[in-house]
Amino acid sequence: MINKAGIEQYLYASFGPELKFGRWLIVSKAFTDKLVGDIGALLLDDQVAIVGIGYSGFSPATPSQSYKELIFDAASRAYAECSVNPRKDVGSFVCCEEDLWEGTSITDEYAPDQLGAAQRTLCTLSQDGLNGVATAYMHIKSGVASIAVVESHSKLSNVLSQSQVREFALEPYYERPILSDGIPVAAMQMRRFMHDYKVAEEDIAQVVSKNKKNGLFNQRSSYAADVSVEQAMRSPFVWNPLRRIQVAPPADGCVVAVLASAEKARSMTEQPVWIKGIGWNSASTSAESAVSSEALYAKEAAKMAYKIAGVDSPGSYFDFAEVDDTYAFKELQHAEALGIADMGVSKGNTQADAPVPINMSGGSLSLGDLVEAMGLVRLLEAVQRLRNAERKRSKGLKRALVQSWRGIPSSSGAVAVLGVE
Amino acid sequence: MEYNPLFDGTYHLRPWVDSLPLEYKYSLGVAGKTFSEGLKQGKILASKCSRCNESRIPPSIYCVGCFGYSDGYVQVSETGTLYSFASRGDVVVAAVEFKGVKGLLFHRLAVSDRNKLEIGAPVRPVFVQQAIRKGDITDIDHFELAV
Amino acid sequence: MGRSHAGRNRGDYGEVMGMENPSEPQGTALTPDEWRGKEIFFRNFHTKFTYSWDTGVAIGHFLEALKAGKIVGRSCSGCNRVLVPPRMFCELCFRPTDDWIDVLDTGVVNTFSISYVNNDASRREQPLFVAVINIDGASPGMGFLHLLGEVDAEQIHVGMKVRAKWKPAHERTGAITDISYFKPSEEL
Amino acid sequence: MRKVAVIGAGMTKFRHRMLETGRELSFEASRAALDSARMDIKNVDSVVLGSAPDAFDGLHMKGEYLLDGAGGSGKPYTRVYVGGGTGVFIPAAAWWHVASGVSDVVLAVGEEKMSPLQPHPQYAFWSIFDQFLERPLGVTLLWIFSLEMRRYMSVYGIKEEDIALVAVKNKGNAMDHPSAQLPMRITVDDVMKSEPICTPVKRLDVSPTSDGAAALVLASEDVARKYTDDPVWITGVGWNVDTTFWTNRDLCYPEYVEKAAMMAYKMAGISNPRKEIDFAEVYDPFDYKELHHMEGLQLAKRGEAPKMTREGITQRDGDLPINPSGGLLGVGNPIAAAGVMKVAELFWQLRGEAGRRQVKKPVHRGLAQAWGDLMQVGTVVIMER
Repeated sequence: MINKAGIEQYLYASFGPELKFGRWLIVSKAFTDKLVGDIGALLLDDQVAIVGIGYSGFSPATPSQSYKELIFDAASRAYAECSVNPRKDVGSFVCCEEDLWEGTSITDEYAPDQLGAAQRTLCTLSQDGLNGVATAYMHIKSGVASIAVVESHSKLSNVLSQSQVREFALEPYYERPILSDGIPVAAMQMRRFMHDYKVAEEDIAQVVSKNKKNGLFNQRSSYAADVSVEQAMRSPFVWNPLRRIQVAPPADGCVVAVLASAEKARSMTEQPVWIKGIGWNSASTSAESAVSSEALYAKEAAKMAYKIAGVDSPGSYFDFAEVDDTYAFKELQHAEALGIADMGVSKGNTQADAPVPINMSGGSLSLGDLVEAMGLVRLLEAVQRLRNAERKRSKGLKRALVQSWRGIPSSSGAVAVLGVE
Repeated sequence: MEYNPLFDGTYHLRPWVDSLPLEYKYSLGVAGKTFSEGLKQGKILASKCSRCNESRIPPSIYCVGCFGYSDGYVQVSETGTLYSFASRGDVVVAAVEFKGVKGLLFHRLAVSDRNKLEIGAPVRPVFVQQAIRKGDITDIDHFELAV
Repeated sequence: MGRSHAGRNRGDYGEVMGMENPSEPQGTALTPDEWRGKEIFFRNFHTKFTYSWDTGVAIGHFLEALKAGKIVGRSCSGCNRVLVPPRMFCELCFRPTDDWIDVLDTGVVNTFSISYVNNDASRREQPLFVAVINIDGASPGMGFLHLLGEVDAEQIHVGMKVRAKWKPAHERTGAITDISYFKPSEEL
Repeated sequence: MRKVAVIGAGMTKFRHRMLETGRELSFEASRAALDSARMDIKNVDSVVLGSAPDAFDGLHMKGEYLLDGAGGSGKPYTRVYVGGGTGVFIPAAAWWHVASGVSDVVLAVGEEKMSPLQPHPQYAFWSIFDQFLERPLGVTLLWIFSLEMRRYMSVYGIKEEDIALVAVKNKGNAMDHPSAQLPMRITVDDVMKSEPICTPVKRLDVSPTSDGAAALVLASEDVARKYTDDPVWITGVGWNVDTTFWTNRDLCYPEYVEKAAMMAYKMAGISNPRKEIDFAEVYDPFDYKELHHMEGLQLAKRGEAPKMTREGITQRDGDLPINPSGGLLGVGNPIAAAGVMKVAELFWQLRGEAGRRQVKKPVHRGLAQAWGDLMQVGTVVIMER
């Protein structure tokens, strides 16, 4: 952690023992510049970077690999990117998964081997992968680890009882007999959202069309298509007003990210992507929070992340955003909560040429629903885009916003602010 | 021999299918038990927190706002309003709010004229006959439009 | 409210649960009668989750070998081990494993238990003999869980040599239960 | 790394079947912990909750369901999950929230409601096993415990009677715990004659299934000093997970517990745990596990924990009291809540507030440990005053 003692110690080392904090003189501009620069570097040393990211799967089904083999594949790629040996170098492993998506109770039992984490510091969160990034971030900040690994995956193709599992997430007495598989909650939320924010059905169809088309330029997308707004509006209802095409379809895949302290990061990769800020939040479990037109969890998580990153006006700070769009309307709702777009697509605020373009990757509507891995999928897409932009020396893309939501019936989500400078 | 151990490329891609049947007996809890007793008498009960001057549905032994113990129950008004709804085929699912009460109650909505369905419409519960009520949420058969 | 919650409120820190003056902790135990009775309403719920897990390369191959009456492992040239059950990666070296190795269908009891209960905690009529069996041909200590048969409770011991009792070939389906159980391989 | 203190603890009763829902239990424990810290929910920056399998409470994503009851509404909220090791891991997770500078005050809650699952909570344990190689054999959790117990006995030549002493001690200690589910005065003979379940495991070797919750309040140094003159510091945390392939390991010794302990000892600057740890709350869902874990924690030499038990060293008035609370065998085993209960016991013992359970000798440093998964996870917390 950066603190007064640390800066003092650093100044001693740089300018000699006669210098004492509180009674030195500023003699020249060069001196102050060096001071500011060095303190800036010190502050940067307090940061956490993503130094490697690997993935596998990204397909409606992955029959040729068991979940373990899928994870081994993604982990191998992530470690290779930053030359990490998980058996020696990694101080903490964090896996994000839920029992019933695996079909195994206490599913963390099956986490270590394929990550190289046997007899190592590994833990599981029953959370989204982006919460895992927050946990790894805290592990690095608290000194538990200087290199930390985050893993999350989906084998939804193996879950034949997806609607039963979703039903099982509902409160048993008041909600389960009424709300079927929970999808009516999304539909009710959508109706209330459209009502409160005066969003037209066409606006939501615009999101579908944009994301499905964006996905055509992404190798990882399974569900990309050239869909017009008009076609999107003809899709059948799952639960009125929610249409089939507005729901992210299930997909398999695994993402593994390697995080490191600033000190380590610079020697591990030429392209560190800095986590400038991170936040997470849960609104209430209550029914009104489940169908609320406002995404309070995203708003509060963003507030936390923006505070750490020093973001004052997100609408002009970010170059692009990867935002949860499990249901098409959620993209608009989340963009509003994150402060990166005024409501209503008719204003073009979430289109490709918007001030902060959203889901250029194609979003979940193209990539699919990867349950607990969703946050890491958003992170992967943002990291790849930042790195590609840097490689191509295109100046435009340096700061990204990443956001995730845990899905119905939760009101929980996380936000990360990424930067390459 | 049908099985060749030396051939690395032999993929026996096959799924392993199995089920996890689970059976539960959920306790309704302290507040849920009171709510369920209220249903038998045709009442919908909310819990109240006098510090926050707030009542909440479904009732809870704690106040979500101040995280202290709730201190009693109140009956909600006979008519609520439609906060939102969703439909599939003949089934309409509604989120109902009651005046002066935080929270929502989810239930089925029976409606003859879909055109009258709109956010903010007044609705009221229709209970099943007292004799067959058992304290379940389904003691309310459905909600109907109160216009 | 029917219970002592009222009055035990935020703000009046009088009833602190510190253990210097242990006040009665909160919580209402249900009596067996209440649990079975009609006074307190319970919500009953039944569900069934079905999965179709991809066995993947390692387990897919292992199960196929069982069907052919063989037990296979994978070798790792990093640590020179033969791994049973097989996996496509070595958890110690974090590298892909190298080759399929036929191991034997004999082994040694590493540890055992005699189970009088089923997995729903109900009593069994006949006890079940269960053991971890170190498989011959695999690296020392490598084995898997299985059942023991054709043996008396008193005869079972750690270190006992056993051999797989295979189901007839036409009854095998490519499952761990293609081996009915392991039985003593020497005269006891 | 910032200093982290525990400033409050609370728990519900532990019982076989309870009226309260999981949310209500979480609330009762959280409220009690906040009361004991003299704090309000508005003082809490973030919340960490732990709970074991979703199959017990009967809710997918049960962390989300329990959220309101654990005071997580409108806050950064995380559910951590390392099987049976979760309980002691919860305060470790709350620790890194504070140590990293992300939060100043964290509410740490453990909840478990096992009773909803029918016909018996044990059934959930079938689904913890490998779906291809183990579930088709009809495996139960009791198998692996009994297999491990047999291996431990066989390698070190330990008698069942020696192991039974642990059950006698812990159930007796629980007589003084106001939350206890199974306090009783029994003899070694009672344990030996109790019904065999999965030999060598007998009825009285096992902890019960339970409903319950427990909670702690953790704070940074400056906040802690504002609220109490008597903070108890968390000076070491450790966790470790061994390979999934449990049939490829020698079950006689828990290496993962040793590695978790070493992580915590290093952090706390402890080089000779047997001398420097004054008392410990060691995970005891089965009586032999207490012995097994004492050895993993380096509180006993391999195979010698039974001897220490026989000599009375681990009694409340002994030189190294183990499980003065009564442990899981006596107080009950609502899994994640049971681990938090152990850390709460450190808090109460170190503050001298354990009443009739207070250990005889003066204590300055205690250790709590839990274990989980397929005999795989070790979690350790060290606290000092």
